[in-house]
Amino acid sequence: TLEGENVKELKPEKKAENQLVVGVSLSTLNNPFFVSVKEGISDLAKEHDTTVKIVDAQDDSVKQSNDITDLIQQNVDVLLINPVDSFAIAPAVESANQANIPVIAIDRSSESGKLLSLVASNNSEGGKMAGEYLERVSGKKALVGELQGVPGASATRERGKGFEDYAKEHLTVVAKQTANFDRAKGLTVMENMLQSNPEVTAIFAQNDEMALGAIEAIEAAGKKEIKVIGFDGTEDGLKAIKSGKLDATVAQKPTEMGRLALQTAYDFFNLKDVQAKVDSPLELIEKNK
Amino acid sequence: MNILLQGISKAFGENKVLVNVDFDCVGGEVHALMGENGAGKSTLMNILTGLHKKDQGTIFIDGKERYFSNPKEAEEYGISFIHQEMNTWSEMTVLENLFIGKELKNKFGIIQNKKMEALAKSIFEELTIELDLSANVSDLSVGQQQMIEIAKALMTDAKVLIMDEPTAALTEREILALFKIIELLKQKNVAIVYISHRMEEIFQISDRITVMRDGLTVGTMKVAETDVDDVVRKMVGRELSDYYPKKTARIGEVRFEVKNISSKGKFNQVSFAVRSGEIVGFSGLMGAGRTEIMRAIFGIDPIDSGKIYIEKKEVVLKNPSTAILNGVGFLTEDRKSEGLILDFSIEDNISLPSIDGFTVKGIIDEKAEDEFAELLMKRLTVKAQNKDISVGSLSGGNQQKVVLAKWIGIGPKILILDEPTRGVDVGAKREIYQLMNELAERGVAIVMVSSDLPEILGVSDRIIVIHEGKIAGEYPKSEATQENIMKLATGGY
Amino acid sequence: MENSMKKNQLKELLGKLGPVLALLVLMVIVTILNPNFIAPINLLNLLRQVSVNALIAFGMTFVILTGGIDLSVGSTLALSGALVAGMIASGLDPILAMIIGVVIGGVLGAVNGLLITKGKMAPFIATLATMTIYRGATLVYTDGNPITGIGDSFIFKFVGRGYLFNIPVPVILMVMAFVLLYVLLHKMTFGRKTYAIGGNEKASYIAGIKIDKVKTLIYALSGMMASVAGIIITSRLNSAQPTAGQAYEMDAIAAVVLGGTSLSGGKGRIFGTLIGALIIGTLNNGLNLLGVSSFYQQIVKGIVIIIAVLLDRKKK
Amino acid sequence: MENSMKKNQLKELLGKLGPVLALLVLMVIVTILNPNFIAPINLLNLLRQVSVNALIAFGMTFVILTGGIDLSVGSTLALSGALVAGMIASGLDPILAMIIGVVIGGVLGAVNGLLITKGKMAPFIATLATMTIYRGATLVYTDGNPITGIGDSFIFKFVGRGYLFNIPVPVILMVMAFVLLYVLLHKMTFGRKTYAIGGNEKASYIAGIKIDKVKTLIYALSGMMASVAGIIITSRLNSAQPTAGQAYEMDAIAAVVLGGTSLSGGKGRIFGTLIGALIIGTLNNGLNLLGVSSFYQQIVKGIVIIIAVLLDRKKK
Ligand SMILES: Nc1ncnc2c1ncn2[C@@H]1O[C@H](COP(=O)(O)OP(=O)(O)OP(=O)(O)O)[C@@H](O)[C@H]1O
Ligand SMILES: Nc1ncnc2c1ncn2[C@@H]1O[C@H](COP(=O)(O)OP(=O)(O)OP(=O)(O)O)[C@@H](O)[C@H]1O
Ligand SMILES: O[C@@H]1[C@H](O)[C@H](O)CO[C@H]1O
Ligand SMILES: [Mg+2]
Ligand SMILES: [Mg+2]
Repeated sequence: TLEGENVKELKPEKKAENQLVVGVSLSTLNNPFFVSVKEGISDLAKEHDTTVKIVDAQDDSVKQSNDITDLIQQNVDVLLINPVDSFAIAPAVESANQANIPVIAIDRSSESGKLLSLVASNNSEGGKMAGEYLERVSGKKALVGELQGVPGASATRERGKGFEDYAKEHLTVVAKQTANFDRAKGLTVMENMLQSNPEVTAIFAQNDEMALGAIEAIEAAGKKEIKVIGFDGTEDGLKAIKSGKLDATVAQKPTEMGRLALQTAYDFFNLKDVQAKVDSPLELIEKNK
Repeated sequence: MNILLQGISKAFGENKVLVNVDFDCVGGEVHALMGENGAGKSTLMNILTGLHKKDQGTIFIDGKERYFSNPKEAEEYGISFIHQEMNTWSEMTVLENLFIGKELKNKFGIIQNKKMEALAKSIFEELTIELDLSANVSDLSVGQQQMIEIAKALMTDAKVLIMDEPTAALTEREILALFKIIELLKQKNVAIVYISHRMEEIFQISDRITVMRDGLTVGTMKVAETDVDDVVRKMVGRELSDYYPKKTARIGEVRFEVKNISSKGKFNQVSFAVRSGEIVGFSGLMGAGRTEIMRAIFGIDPIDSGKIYIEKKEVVLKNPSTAILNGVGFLTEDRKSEGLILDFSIEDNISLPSIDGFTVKGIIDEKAEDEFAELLMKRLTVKAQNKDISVGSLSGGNQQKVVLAKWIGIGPKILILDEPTRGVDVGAKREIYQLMNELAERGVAIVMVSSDLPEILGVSDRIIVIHEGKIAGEYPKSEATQENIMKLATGGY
Repeated sequence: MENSMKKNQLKELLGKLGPVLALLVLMVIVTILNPNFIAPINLLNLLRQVSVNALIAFGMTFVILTGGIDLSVGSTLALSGALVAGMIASGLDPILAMIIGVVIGGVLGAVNGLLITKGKMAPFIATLATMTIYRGATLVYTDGNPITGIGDSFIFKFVGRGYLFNIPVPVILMVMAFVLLYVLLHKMTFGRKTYAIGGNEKASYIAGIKIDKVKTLIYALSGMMASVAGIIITSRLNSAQPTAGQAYEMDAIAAVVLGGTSLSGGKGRIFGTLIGALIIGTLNNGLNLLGVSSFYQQIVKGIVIIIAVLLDRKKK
Repeated sequence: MENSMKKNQLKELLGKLGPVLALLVLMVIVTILNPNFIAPINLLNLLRQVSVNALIAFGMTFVILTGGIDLSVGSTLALSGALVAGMIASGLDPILAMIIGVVIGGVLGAVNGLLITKGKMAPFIATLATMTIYRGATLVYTDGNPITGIGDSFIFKFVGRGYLFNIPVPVILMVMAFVLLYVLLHKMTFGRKTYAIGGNEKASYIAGIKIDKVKTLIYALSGMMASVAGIIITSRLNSAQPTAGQAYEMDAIAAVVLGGTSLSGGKGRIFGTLIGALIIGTLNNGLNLLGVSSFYQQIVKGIVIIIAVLLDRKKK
C-alpha cells in the first residue's frame, strides 16, 4: 500500500479556539521573513489561547516531510504548512489528507493533495511589479541586474518569471546571479556584478536581504545612482527605505500572512466558509512616499 | 650523579610489568641492563624519567628522594633518555629536531637560528658527525637519525644518560664512534645506563650488568666476574647450549632465481639463486641496499630491468599480492609499521595473507581459520593468553613470531626474512633459527638479510655480500669468516 | 585470571552495548515526557525517518573504517535522484531507471575512490571537491528546478511511500541493506580487508591486499548507498530536489561515530552505526514531539553528541 | 652531493612556488578573458572579498598543522558577530564590544580545544558538535532575525567598510594578521611546537611540549580569527546575520590545502594559505566577471581544486 491513499472527505467539527492544537511547519527560521510569519501565527494564537507546535525544516524537504509526520503523530487538529518546495511537499500533504487533518499552505502552494486553503501573495505578480517600478524610475532602456534567490525555490522561480516576462519588452536584463536570499552573498555578488557589468543602472533583488547586501556594495563603489528594489518588506528592508538607502520593495505582509493562515483555521473550526485562496496583499513601498 | 631505584613495582592493568625491582648506576660507570623482550627494561627507565608513574618504590638521586612528572623535567635535572623507539620529526630539519622544546630565543621570543646552528656544529664536531643541518630528517638513514638522537641527548649536558638499544640501527663505524663518546662521557663522570640485546658490545663497554626477567631483577654482576653463558642463563632462566641449532635439511633443486635485476639509484644487476632447503644469508653494511632488493623482488617497489624465475618459470611479481600467489613470503625489517596490524588479534594477523583461502561460498569459515591460527601459534610457541588478544600487547619477540606464523601460513616456497631477529632476545632468537631449519627441511628456499654477522655465519648455508647496491661476492658457509665478509661489505679495504 | 577474563569480557560487552544503552536511555526519557513516542505507529514513523540517514551511514561506515571520509554523499544522493527522476519522466521503465541510478551512484563513488587511490588525494579534499562538482552537476541538470512529472508508476512510489505488512518500504530496505552489509563486513573477506586497511595500510599491502581495489569498491559502495537513499527521497517527495541531501554527510558521519567507530579507521561495527542513526533519529523525532524549538534542538543535538562520545571514551 | 643538494633546493622552491604559479596562471587566464579583472579597483575588491576567508584560514592553518580540523569556525563567526552587534546595539562602546567579541571567539575556540585535549575527542566530531551548538546559540540569541541598529559608530563602520590610504581596512587587517601569525609560526617557539605536535605527537610530549596547552591555544586562535572575520562581516553588512558563515569552514580548509598544507599535519606554510585563499577568491571573482552561471561555477571550482592538488602531488 502507499501512504496518502484512501482520503476521506473533510468534515469540520466545531471546536473552540482554545481547544485547538495547531501544527506549524515552516521552511526555515533562518530568514527574517519566515520568522515574521511565525510571529504572526503565534501572536494570534496567544490572543485566543490556542496551542501551536512549530517545527522548522531548515530548508530541507525531507526534514519537512519528517516534521509533518511527527506533527500528525501528535494528533494536531490542523496543519499550517509553509513548504520548502511546492512539489516536494505534496506527499506530506497527502498523508495529512489521509489522516483527516486539514492543511493550510502559507506562502508557497502544494502541487497535489488537498489544501483547505492557500495563503500567499502572488509572487509572479510581485516580480512584475518590480519590473514596472524599475521601468518607471530608470526608464525603458534601463540596464538591469537581477539577484536571484535559492536556486529551485518556488519564490525564485515565480518572481524570476514574473519579472523577466515583463522585462522582455520593457527593460534589458544584463546580468543574473544567484545570491541565495542571503545578505552576505548579496554583497559579494553585487561587488562582482559592478566589476563585470559596470553599466547596470538598476537592480532587482528577489528579496530584501539580498537587496540590503547589494546596497552596501553599491554605496562602497560610490554608485548611488543605481536604483535597487527588493522584495518582502521585512523590518530591515522598510527601515532602509525610510532612511533612503533602499529605493523600493515589493512588500509582502509576512506577519499578516501568518495571522491570515491561522484565522482561516479558526474559521474552519467555527464552521464558516473558507476560501481556497486567500491573497495576502502585496504592496509596492517606495522611498519618500 | 648517582641514581638508585628501590623496590619499583608497576602494572599496566592486569599486566605486572615490574615487581620490586632494584637498580642503581653511579657516575663514571656504564651499567648494562639486559633481559628478554618484555622483561621491563624500557618501562623501568620510563619510570625513572617520569614518562610512566610507578605503583610502588622509591627513587633516590644523589641520595635524595626525587621524582619527575615528565621527561622534560628529568632532562632539565640532568637525566637524558635516548629512547628505543625513535623520537624524531621526519618533516623537520636536523637543526629543528635537535632543538625541539629548547630553542634558543631572544628577548622578543624570536628563535635564534644562527646561534643554534653554531651550537649544533660544535656538538657534531665533537661526535664526528657529518650532517647537513638543513636536511629533512626523512631523507636520512635510520643510523643517521639515531646519531641525531644521541647528539640531542649530549647537548643537554646530561649527568645521567640512558641509551635504550642505541646500536640497533647503527653501522659498524657509527658504533665505534658511539663507543668513543661513551668512553669520553665516562671520563667526565657521567652515569650511563645501557640497554642492548647485543652480547658482544655489552661485554666490550660495560662495567656492570643487571639482568631482568619477567619484571624481576635476577642479579647484578661486575663484567669481569661473569661471562656470556652466565648472562644468557640468567636471562632465559635455563641453560642455552647452542645458539645456532644444527641444520640438517637436504639442499635440492633451484627454486628461485633472479637475473640481473636493477633499480636506478638503488641496486644494479643483481643475480642470485636459492635452492630448496637452502638458507642464503645476505650481509652488507647498513644502507647497502639489501632491503631495497628484497622489496623490489616482492613487488613492493618497481624493478627497472631483470627477470625473476620460480621453479624455472619466469614470473612477474608486480605487487605483493602476485608474489604471495606465487608462493613468496616476505618478513619485513620493520615489524610494527609493515608487519603487523597492532589492533588486530593474533589470529586475524596470522590469517591475513591467506584469508581468501578460508572462504566457503564467499563466507569466511571461522572454524577452519581458528584451527589454522591455533596450530601455527602452537608451532611457533607464541606466548599469549589466547589467539584473540591484540598483537599490540605482545612482547617484541612474540610479535615477531606472529609475523613469521603468518608467512608460514601461506605455505611459502620461498621465504624472504629481512632482519628476522632485530630487537629479539636470545631465547626467542634461537627458536626462530630452529623454525627456519624446520622450514628448510620442508624444502622452503630461504633468504635471510641480517646485519648481525655472527647470526649470518651461524645460520646460512651460503652468504652473499652486498656493497653499494651490487653483489660484492659470496662465500659458502665453510669459507666464510667475519673478516672476509667485512672486507667485501666495505668494498674490499 | 579467570576473574580478569570475565571482567574483560564484561568491559567489551559494555563497550559494544554503550551506544545501545545511550539509545535506550534516550528513548525512556522521551517516552516519560511524551508517551506518544512509544506508540508503534510513531516508532515505525521514526524508523522511516531514520532509514535515509542509516543507509548513507552504512556505506560511510566502510569508508571510515579504512580511515577515509566521504563528504560527497549528499550531492551524490541529489544527482542520482535527479537522474532517476529525469529518466522516469522521459519515459524509461522505473525499475530500469532505479537500477541505472544505483549504478550511477556507484560510479560517482568510484570516482572518489580513484582520486583517493590513484590520485593519492586526501579523502577529505577529494570528496569535498566532488561534493561541489556533483552538486553543480545536479543544478545544471535540473536547471535549479525540481524534477516533477515522475508519473504514476506504482513501483516507484512504493519505494519511498509504500508499506509491506504495515512496515514502510524504506525501513525494509534499510533492514535488508543492514543484513547484507553486516555479512559483507563481518563474515566475508572484503570486510576483513576493510578493517586491515584501516588498521595498517602498509602492512595490509604487504600481506597481499589490493588496497586500491578495495578502497575504490568501498567508495563505490558509499555512492551506491547514497543513491538508494536518493531514490527513496525522490519517491517520498514525488519529485527530485536539486538541493536534496545538503549537509547529510554530517549526519551520516555523526551516526557512524556515535556508533563507536573510530575516525582514524580500523575499529568499529556496522551495528553501532545503526544504533547511532537511531540515536540521531530519536533525537530529531523526540525533540519535535516534545515541542522543543528548532533553535534549541540544534544545541541539544550537539550536546548529546558530545556527551555520547565522551561517555564512550571514558569507558575505554 | 652538491648537485643533488641544489636539485633538492630547486624542488623545494618549486614546491613552495607551486601554489603561486597556479594563482598566476589563473589570474592571467581570467585577465585575457576579461581585462576588467586586472583593474586595481577590482583587485582591491578581490582582496577585500578574500580577507574574510583568509583570516579564518590563517587560524585553520595552525589547527591543520597539528593534524586537527575546525568545523565550527562558521558558527563561531556568526555567534561572535551577533554578540558584538548585540552589545553595540545595547549601547556598549564599540571598541570594547569588539575586544569582548574577539575574546568570546577565543573562548569558543578554547572549548573546542578542551573537548579535543581533555575530552580526547576527535577534532572532526568535537567541532562538528560545537558547530551545531554555536549555530543554535546564535539563532536563539538573535531569534532568527538579523541584529540591526548598530548605530553610527565610525570606528565600527571603519572595520568593515573603511579605507586607509585607499586600501580597504579588512585587507589591512588581513595583512597585519598574516605578518603576526607568520612570525608566530615561523619565528617563534609556539610555531615550532605546532609543527612538532603535528609531526610526531608522542615525541613532542617526551620533548616536554605541553600538548594540551598548545592545542587549546591553537583552537582558541582559530576561534579568535573567526570572530575577527565575524566582526568584519557584521560591519560590512551593517547588521549581524544569524546565518552568516555557513559552510565557511569548507572554503577555509580548501584554502589551507590548496596552499600545500597537509591534512595529516606537520607540513605546510601560512604563506601557502594566503595564496590558497587568493586562488579561491580569484575563482569566485573571476567566474563572476566572466558571467559563468553559478551552477557551472561549482563544477569549475571543484575541478580546479582537484587539479591543483593533483599537480601538487605529482611534483613530489
Ligand atoms: N604503555 C604500555 N601499556 C601497556 N603495557 C605496556 C606499556 N608499555 C609496556 N608495556 C608492557 O610492559 C612489558 C614490559 O615492556 P618493556 O617495553 O619495558 O620491555 P623491554 O624489557 O624494554 O623489552 P624490549 O627488549 O622488547 O624492548 C611488556 O609486556 C609490554 O607489553
Ligand atoms: N624510506 C626511505 N627513505 C629514504 N631513503 C631510504 C629509505 N629506506 C632506505 N633508504 C636508503 O636507501 C639505501 C638502501 O637502504 P636499505 O634499507 O635497502 O639498506 P639495507 O642494506 O637493507 O640496510 P638496512 O639494514 O639499514 O635495512 C640507503 O641509503 C638508505 O638510507
Ligand atoms: O517569500 C519568501 C521570502 O521572500 C523570503 O525572503 C525567501 O523565500 C520566499 O518564499
Ligand atoms: Mg624496550
Ligand atoms: Mg635493511
